[in-house]
Amino acid sequence: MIIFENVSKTYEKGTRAIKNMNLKIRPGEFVFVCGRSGSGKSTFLKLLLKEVEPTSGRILVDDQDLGKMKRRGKAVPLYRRKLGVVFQDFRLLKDRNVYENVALAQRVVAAPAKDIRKEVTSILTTVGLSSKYKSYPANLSGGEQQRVAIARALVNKPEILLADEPTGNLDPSNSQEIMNLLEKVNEMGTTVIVVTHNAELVNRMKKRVITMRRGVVAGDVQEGEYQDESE
Amino acid sequence: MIIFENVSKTYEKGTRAIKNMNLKIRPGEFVFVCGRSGSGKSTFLKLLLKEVEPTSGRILVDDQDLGKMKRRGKAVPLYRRKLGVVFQDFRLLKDRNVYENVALAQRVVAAPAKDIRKEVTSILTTVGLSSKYKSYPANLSGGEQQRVAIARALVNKPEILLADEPTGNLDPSNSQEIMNLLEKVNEMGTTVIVVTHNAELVNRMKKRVITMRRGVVAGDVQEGEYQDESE
Amino acid sequence: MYRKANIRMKANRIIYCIRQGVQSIRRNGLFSLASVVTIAACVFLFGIFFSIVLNLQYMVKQAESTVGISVFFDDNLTEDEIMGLGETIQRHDSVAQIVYVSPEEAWERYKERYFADYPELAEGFENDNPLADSASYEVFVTEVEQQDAVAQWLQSLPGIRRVKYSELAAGGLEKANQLISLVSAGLILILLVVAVFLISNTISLAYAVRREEIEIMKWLGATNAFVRAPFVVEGLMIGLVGAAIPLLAVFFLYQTVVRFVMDRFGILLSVLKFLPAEQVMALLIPVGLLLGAGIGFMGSFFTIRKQLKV
Amino acid sequence: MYRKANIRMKANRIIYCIRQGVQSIRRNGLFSLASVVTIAACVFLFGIFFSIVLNLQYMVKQAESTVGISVFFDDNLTEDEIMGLGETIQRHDSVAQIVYVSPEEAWERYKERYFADYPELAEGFENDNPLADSASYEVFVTEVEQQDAVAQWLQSLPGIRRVKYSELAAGGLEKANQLISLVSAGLILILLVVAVFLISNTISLAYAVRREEIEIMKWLGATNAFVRAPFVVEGLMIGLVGAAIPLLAVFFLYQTVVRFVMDRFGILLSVLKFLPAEQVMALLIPVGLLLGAGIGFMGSFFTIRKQLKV
Ligand SMILES: Nc1ncnc2c1ncn2[C@@H]1O[C@H](COP(=O)(O)OP(=O)(O)OP(=O)(O)O)[C@@H](O)[C@H]1O
Ligand SMILES: Nc1ncnc2c1ncn2[C@@H]1O[C@H](COP(=O)(O)OP(=O)(O)OP(=O)(O)O)[C@@H](O)[C@H]1O
Ligand SMILES: [Mg+2]
Ligand SMILES: [Mg+2]
Repeated sequence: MIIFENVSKTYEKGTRAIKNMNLKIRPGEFVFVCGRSGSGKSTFLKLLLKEVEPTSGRILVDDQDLGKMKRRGKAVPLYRRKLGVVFQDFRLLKDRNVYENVALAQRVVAAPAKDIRKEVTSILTTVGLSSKYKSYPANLSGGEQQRVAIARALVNKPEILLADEPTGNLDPSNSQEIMNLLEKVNEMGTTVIVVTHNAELVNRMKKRVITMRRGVVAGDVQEGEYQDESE
Repeated sequence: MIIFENVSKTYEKGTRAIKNMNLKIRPGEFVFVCGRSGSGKSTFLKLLLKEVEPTSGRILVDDQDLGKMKRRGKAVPLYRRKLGVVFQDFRLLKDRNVYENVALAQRVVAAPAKDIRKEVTSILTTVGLSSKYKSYPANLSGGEQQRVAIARALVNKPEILLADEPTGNLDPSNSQEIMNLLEKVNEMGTTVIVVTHNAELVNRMKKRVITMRRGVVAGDVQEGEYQDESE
Repeated sequence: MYRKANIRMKANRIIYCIRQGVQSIRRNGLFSLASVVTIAACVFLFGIFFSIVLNLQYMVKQAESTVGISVFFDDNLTEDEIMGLGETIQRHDSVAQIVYVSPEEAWERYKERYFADYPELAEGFENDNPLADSASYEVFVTEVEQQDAVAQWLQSLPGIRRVKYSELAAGGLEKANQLISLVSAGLILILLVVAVFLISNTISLAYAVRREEIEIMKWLGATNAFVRAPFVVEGLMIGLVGAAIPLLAVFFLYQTVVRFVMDRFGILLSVLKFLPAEQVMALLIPVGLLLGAGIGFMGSFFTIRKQLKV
Repeated sequence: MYRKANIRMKANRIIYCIRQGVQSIRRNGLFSLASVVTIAACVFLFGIFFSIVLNLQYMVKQAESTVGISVFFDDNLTEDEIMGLGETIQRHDSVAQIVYVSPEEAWERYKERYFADYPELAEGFENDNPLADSASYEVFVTEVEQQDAVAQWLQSLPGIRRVKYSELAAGGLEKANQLISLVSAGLILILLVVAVFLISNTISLAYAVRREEIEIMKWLGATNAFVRAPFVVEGLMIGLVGAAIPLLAVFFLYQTVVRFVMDRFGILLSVLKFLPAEQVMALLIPVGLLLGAGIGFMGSFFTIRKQLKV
């Protein structure tokens, strides 16, 4: 259960990215977050990841108050291991190849060595990169890098998946495949939160759609559609 | 006039990104390049920018043979000043703010100091970033960074515009605005080449569409549509 | 059973850390190289400097040991009494050695030293030793600092007419010794401070580049220990390698230079007594390696700690 | 008109470069600091070392000037002839100074030096100067290296019975001088090599980080000169700042240390003659600044050239 209570986030330079957000996401839900560029979608995910702290308000995940978690010690790492994150800018390690980038997520949680090989190979095949496992990020196309990021987020079978624009660099058929994958993961119990601009996909999948406008939740509809507001 | 004659590009690790490409793009054309992830679209643009060299074949731009241009000296810089490029991964300078990033393109061509301010301010307003001109790239949302990259590519009014996935991180209405901008630039004489996965946009705009498949030109249609081939 | 599994996990963990450390060095070739070069440069300068200081101190020690105290006896002392005195002196803690100088030896030495330029002066004394009563002991002390105390003690012994020693030479040597020690300590301190500066400098640079890597790991849920371990292993290895290379260089350089100086500047050999390379290295190698490993370890440990506040 | 516009463009260009250089230093705070620290550390060590060497050479020079040659005359020489000889000697190029020593002075000196320990020996000679015929000149040469040549030349002069000088002392000092020069040159060379290593190291690190920046500029159509200029200006400024700080530090350190040694080690003052700080700095400041600027300029110039092959 993810609960946002009156959460606001103002960045140092004074940009109010999130204003008074109230939100509940139940375990096992599939949620799209939509909205114009700069409306606060990535900030919403960064708050959940505890990458940034809210200026005010409270965030609860499975009854844990993120604001009360100490930076020192193991609390934050243990919490983060529940999450799988696809960053908007991928954030792959430049000095490790595709296999090592995905395996890192497993190493971090101290997965048994013999499982790592199997799981990593399997997820790379699923995203269609089994032939590129030895390549370094700099030598991949944009879409390939994005799929490595997706594989890394999924390899640990996280409780909650946060995906920021996971199909921004992918062609329609690849995008559809990734969405199918996310749906499958969701069916196996993972809470999935996807930020996207892809109206077609959103409309086709008939999931809960949260629409942000200038830091405010402007719409929250079950089986919703992409709302394009040219303000 | 851009001419590709039997161009092939094989990367060091043996990936054949472009195979035997033959192509002509007339001055003032507006061309979409589509295709699945990894089909060689970015490589095509990198060849035009002389960021990578073809393994074989010849590329002519305005009767200049890119292969014969010497790396040393001024030939390459002078050629590149004809181009405006939006990179798939933006490639903004992290240590300069939005204004300086865009102004850099003008400084490079030694534009008169008094023009720089005017032009940069004007293009930033066009892409909707006039209020963010002092921000650093790290403090911008994905879509905002993308628009800075677009502004930088356009500020010099280039002869040829190369845009790699310029709307991958933008919402539909922002995307439409950017496309309108590119169309306007095109009407004023610039050759525009846009790599995109956005089928809806491509279909709506009725321009020439080049479809790549595994490094090969699989389709080249005037007033074409996005061809999704799930192979 | 449980304990065994736990131990195996720990072992796995250590192996992973070491492997990551090694791979990290390979991956970050340029930065590892930079750190190695910096540590090597510092240890190299330290090594050269250290050898010079050791030798200077050794030379002063050598010079000190040649400064003796001459003890002359009362005219009426019998040979037995003189022997007894010798034994008393020999038993003193600060006395290293005593040598008996007979009147004949004293005169021979005297002529050699002072009449060499005016041989005509010596002729007047032929067959009539003017120093007939001047038998003496030459007393060598263990530490030049004790010179004064020993001289006073000797003066107080019964049967001793005169105690003679070069206060100036002894005092000068003692002061020179102090000065060299002080200046050396000062310079070594400066060198160490500069080294620490340079190395934390280089390591900060290297880590600034990898800040992104560290952040990403933390976002994936890595604990600080997990992130830190490979970096620290890396730092340790870089430190050891960075120290070993210049130590080797110093060893060969030292031998070459000593041999060269001995060949070319033989005339100075009475003043220049070099320590053998083995003796210098026996001290320098452990100090140098410890220095390198310490710097590498601490450098990476503290730099990474600063970066870990993500 | 055209030429004026051209000059204004050039001026604009230079101003832009300098401004970019300054901004670049601000933007890349950590890396600029790292480069400044490295250069400062190297110049600091160089400065300390340089002062020590200058002083050592100065001290040897001082010691040299106290070593004279004694010239004794044939028994039958008149005072006039002795005067004439003196003038001849004085006119020789390598002779700095000559001093006449009368027989009385010679005997006084002799007693002082050699009979101090055995006063009973001197008594035999009272009222009968055994050195009555031993008037002499003491000849001081300008360079200790000329000692031998001058001595031989003196020997060959008519009316001279004996020429006496301490070959050992002169030879030893000459050799010591050579050795110090050689060792200093060697150490300075080592220090410079280490410095160049360290600095190109730091600069490479700093530029590796900015490689992306350079690439982006080149993709925008920047010429090499456009990319390079701010970097080189930056390097030059970093070099100057990096050299100025330690020079100041060396100046104060030098004064403090000299004063301290003079206070505490007065007994060594006959051997330890220090150069005044101003004299050392007059040499060190231009050399140091040139070194810093040169290193900063060359370091950035060559490193950037390597990176510019995009
Ligand atoms: N680190 C930061 N410092 C200051 N302002 C920031 C920072 N990150 C984001 N912002 C600002 O906060 C606002 C919201 O940013 P956010 O990244 O959440 O937008 P977004 O909805 O993800 O947009 P996009 O679809 O373009 O990625 C933007 O105006 C952005 O400029
Ligand atoms: N520097 C490189 N070294 C080796 N292989 C590369 C390099 N860059 C790209 N490739 C490979 O070449 C192929 C084509 O890459 P390219 O970037 O042109 O694809 P793309 O059409 O732009 O794909 P996307 O839509 O995902 O960006 C891919 O398989 C990619 O892995
Ligand atoms: Mg975003
Ligand atoms: Mg691409």
